Amino acid sequence: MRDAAGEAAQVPGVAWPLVGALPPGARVYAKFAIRSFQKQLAYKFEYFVGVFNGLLFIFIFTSLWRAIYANLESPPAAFDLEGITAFAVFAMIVRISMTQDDMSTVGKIRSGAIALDMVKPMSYFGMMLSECLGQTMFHWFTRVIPVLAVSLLAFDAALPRAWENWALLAIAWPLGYLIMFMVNYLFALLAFWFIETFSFHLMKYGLFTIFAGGIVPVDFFPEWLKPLIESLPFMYILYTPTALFTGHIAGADALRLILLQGAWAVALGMACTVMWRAAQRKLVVQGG
Amino acid sequence: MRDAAGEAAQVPGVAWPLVGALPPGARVYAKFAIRSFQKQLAYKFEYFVGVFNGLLFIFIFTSLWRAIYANLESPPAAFDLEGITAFAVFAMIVRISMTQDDMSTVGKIRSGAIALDMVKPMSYFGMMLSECLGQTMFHWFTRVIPVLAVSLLAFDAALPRAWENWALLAIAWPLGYLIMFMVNYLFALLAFWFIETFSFHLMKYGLFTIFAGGIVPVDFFPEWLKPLIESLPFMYILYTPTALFTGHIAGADALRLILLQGAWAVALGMACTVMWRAAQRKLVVQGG
Amino acid sequence: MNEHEPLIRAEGLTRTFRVEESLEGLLGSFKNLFSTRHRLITAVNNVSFDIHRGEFVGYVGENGAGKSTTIKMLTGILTPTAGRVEVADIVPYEDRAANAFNIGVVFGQRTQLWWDLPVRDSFDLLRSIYRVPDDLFTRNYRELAEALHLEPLLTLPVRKLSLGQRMRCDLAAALLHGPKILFLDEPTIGLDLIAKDKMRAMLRRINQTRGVTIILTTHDMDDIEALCGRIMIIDKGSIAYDGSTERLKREHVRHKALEVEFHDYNPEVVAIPALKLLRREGNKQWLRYDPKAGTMHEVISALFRDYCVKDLSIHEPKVEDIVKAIYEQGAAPKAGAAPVHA
Amino acid sequence: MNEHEPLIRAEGLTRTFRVEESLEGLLGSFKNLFSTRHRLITAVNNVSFDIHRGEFVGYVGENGAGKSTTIKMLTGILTPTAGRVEVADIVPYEDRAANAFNIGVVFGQRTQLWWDLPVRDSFDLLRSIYRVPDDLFTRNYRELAEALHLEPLLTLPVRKLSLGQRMRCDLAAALLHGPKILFLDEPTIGLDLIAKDKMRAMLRRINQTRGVTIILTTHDMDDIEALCGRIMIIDKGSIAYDGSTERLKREHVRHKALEVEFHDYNPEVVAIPALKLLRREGNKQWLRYDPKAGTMHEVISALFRDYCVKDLSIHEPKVEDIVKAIYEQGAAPKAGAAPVHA
Repeated sequence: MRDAAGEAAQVPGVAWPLVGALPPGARVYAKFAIRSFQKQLAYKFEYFVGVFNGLLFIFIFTSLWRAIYANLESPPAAFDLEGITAFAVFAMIVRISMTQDDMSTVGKIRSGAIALDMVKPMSYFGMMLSECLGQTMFHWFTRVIPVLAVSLLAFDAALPRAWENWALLAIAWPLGYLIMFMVNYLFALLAFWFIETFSFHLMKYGLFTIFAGGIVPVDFFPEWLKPLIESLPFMYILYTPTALFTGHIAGADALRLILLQGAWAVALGMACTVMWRAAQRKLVVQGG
Repeated sequence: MRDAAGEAAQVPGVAWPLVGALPPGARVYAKFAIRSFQKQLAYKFEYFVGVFNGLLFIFIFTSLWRAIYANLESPPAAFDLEGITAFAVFAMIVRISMTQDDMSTVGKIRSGAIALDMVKPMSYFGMMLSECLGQTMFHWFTRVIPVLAVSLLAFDAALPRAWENWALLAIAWPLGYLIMFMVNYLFALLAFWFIETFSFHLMKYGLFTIFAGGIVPVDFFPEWLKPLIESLPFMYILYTPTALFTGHIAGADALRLILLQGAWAVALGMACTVMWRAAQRKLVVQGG
Repeated sequence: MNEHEPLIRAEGLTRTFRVEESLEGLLGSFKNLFSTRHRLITAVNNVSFDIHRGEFVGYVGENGAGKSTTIKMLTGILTPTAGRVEVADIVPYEDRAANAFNIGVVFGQRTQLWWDLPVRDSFDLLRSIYRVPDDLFTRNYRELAEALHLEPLLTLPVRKLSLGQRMRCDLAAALLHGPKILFLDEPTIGLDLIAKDKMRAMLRRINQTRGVTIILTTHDMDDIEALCGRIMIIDKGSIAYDGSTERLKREHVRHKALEVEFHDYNPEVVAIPALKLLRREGNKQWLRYDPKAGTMHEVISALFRDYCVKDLSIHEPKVEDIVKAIYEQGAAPKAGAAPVHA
Repeated sequence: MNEHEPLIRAEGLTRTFRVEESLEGLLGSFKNLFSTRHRLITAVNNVSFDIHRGEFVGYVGENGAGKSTTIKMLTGILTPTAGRVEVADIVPYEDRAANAFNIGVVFGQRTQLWWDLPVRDSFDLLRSIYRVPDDLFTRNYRELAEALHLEPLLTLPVRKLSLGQRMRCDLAAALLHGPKILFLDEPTIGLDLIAKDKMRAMLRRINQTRGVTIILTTHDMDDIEALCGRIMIIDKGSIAYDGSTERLKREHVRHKALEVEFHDYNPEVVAIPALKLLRREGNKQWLRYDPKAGTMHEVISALFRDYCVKDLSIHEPKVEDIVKAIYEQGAAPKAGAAPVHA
């Protein structure tokens, strides 16, 4: 039926059979994701630079760890050299796989263009999440796959063989992705209240860089700092999926981390709802 | 004379005696810097968040080093714990003291607003550098001073007593600042050629984060990576001023680094001129 | 809903905003770091009106008079501070999503289409957003593509369209789901003469053939004169006039202006009681005609009889001049403020 | 420079652009990753004109016709592909900075003032940018502040100004250094009626009292009619008309339109040879008057004698309609394309 109408109206759309099979309410979000994917293709240099970036960073991080471990008398308890190399490679790949555009909402709020989204019968959160997922799909195909392929060959990293690791990834990655999306979303909504939000984003980037586990795994932080790290959402974004996938954490500890991820996702979800409502009340006069 | 006219025309301006004393050609750039300083004051939350950010990062980095050094059998040759702590503190303060807005040119190019700057009888480079210096002055007063004060008290850091260290800083900081400004400027001009330059900036941030020496001093990198690091401009931005100021590098080595900084500044300066000329030829149609 | 009940009903609609006061100057800037003083601004003040099905209403006012605040309340983006509004039996700010199905919105200054996507892909997205049934979509799509001449544009991404083409696509996008009400915010801004004419013809057609109720805000009174049967003027947050455009012309300025070119000479005074000198230049005079002091027949006859007239133009009062006068006087012509149904 | 030589002289000005061709659709998008096909577009094609000191020139054309490309070459932002232009004896793109001292620029769509700074601080910055001597600055500043009523605005940051206020400040900013030439790009866009009127009065005054040569691009033909002695029409990159606005009216459409309201009835035919029926509605008729077939006196007399006329309006041809016709015909009226000096 979809196809017939599409033919008749000469709106071919994208012939993804999956979309047609979805219920109408969900279809729109799937379409958003696909459009957003397609949009990325317009930027050819972004693609090449992106792959180059990913490989460069993995190369640098693994080199750094090797250099540091060469200075050590004996490896620390948390990771041997092989372990930390695998962690560095997969942490970077997880990071690439979660690439999100966190400034588009900020831009819309500042320019007032958000009004156009608000006169549509859909959830702004859902729309942004779909767009974000579309970009992520693009990064999967164009950056994650080549970077992963080269890494397996060149950087002494191997994919885990046990199905448990893959199962844990399948749960922890989406939760981590969602947490990251909602943290970005909450920081973006600050633009409703503040003219200039650069410092907030700087703080977010800083905290993410340090505490997400993408550069230094959480294990290396001093004991007394760990309660702070565990009470921030960042380690559940990168560290958790990477540690579970590489098998660095398993069993009951793994389960505990996934439950914490779930709790964070729920809490942030509620925060997003509350803040969006408050933001709607805040909307400023534009053009009288 | 300036004041008389100012009174008459009721344009008080800012009564900075220094500006009046400058030759007319330079006065405009000084004024740009002052306006840009004043503009920053409009954003009150940015100020508080900024100070908080600086202290937080110093706290985290010094804690991290302490934790890592606790795991080591003996400290590495390059730094003892006291040395690395001082380096971490001052590297972060140098970084704050060099805060630059690297996206305003990108925004102007994309929106076409750059045309407004191009119909003025002044150097765009000079204008942007002045604006940037004004922001930096602001960060000096509002962030560097409080962060430095707290750091001296709380993080076991002490200012060097020898005048040589201060003299080296007085040369190396402006050169480092200029190098950073020009790297940002060159990356920003890419927006004349590419619709989407996010990946280029990502690459820049990545290279800066790793190679500027703000997080891991260059000394810790493996020997075979050092030629690469020395042939990129990034280590001359943060690492060089910090290493010279803390006395980590002195004597002939210090002189060599300053000469390299100078060479980089000249080379980048030429690159900026060439690229700006090419950019002017590239200007796209807007509105027919 | 009864056919004869108003489609939009606003009662005592009021919206205030809290605006941060900031001190100026360098010292003031430092002080602002720690102060938080506020001031209340009433953007829309006790505004009431009814709009009926099929009307084409021009909603005009100076910048900052409260136009877009009103529109934001009607579209559900903004909650009023006081008063109530119903749009097709829905309170927009209480159920923004339900209201969204009933309305279409076009902002002249920005597009709702996706910048990088071909136009038809944007349309396809909107079909899903509004969950338009396939048969309805096909029909609307065909009609709009034909009426707005969209065929050659459909495969182009929006960023490659001219402003006029983009506005046509935006208009189609706002109508694809068959809304009852269309809000247009300066739909002709920045358009060249040809594109503006086309846009007006299309809007007229949409109002007449599809029966869509249209609320248009614009600064271009030619838009209003060409399109709107009814005009609502808002001034400093209050309705200064609400009634038919014809009545506005009839009641508020009765004075036509005569532009007379004389042969060779230019008389000092034109001795016709109904004419009053406005301006003299070269061998031309501009005269104001007062219909109470004589019929047009009498005046013209006297003019041609007593003077050597070479050429003549008679300018009708323009809506622009009337609206301008209302802006300048404030809400003076309150007598005409009762709503008029089209 | 000789007083009688043109201030701006453009000869064979041409500009082409290389535009990247991209393929549409998902497959095309993938292909675009690796292709680099280009196409040449000629935005301005062999354009020549002289503009003299003190002229007020309206430069009009459809969107995309080449207006802003021309202006960019005159202001030195863009280098022509072929041809030559001199602005006050300077080749703008060869010495952009020297040219900048001679010109002022106002873009209606964006401000050149600093968003966060009080207006007077922006002025102070401009004083330094243009190295305006103190006495000249004081004089210009006083005159402009008075003429544009800026006094109450000076301490406000630009972001707090209304659009009309902002435009006045932008106009002052462009004139502070006493430029010989002022380029205005849609200075009335988005302004309400009152603000538009004020802006026009100020522009007229600046042209007349300060002798500034003004080049105005706009889509609002009322701007042109109110202000410009000369009009240049660009169509698809070429000059389609260049001459006085009066001559354009005189030569291109000679036909006034009569709007006649009859008493009670509406005659099938009005038997006056000089009048031709355009439209009938109710008891009104719109008739076209052909001056070759009879004087206005004869026509009006016959009309009042033979018919029961209740009311009459006589519409002059509008510049808007003429320009529209030129856009539609392309560069038809080439006969009038020789430059006219003000």
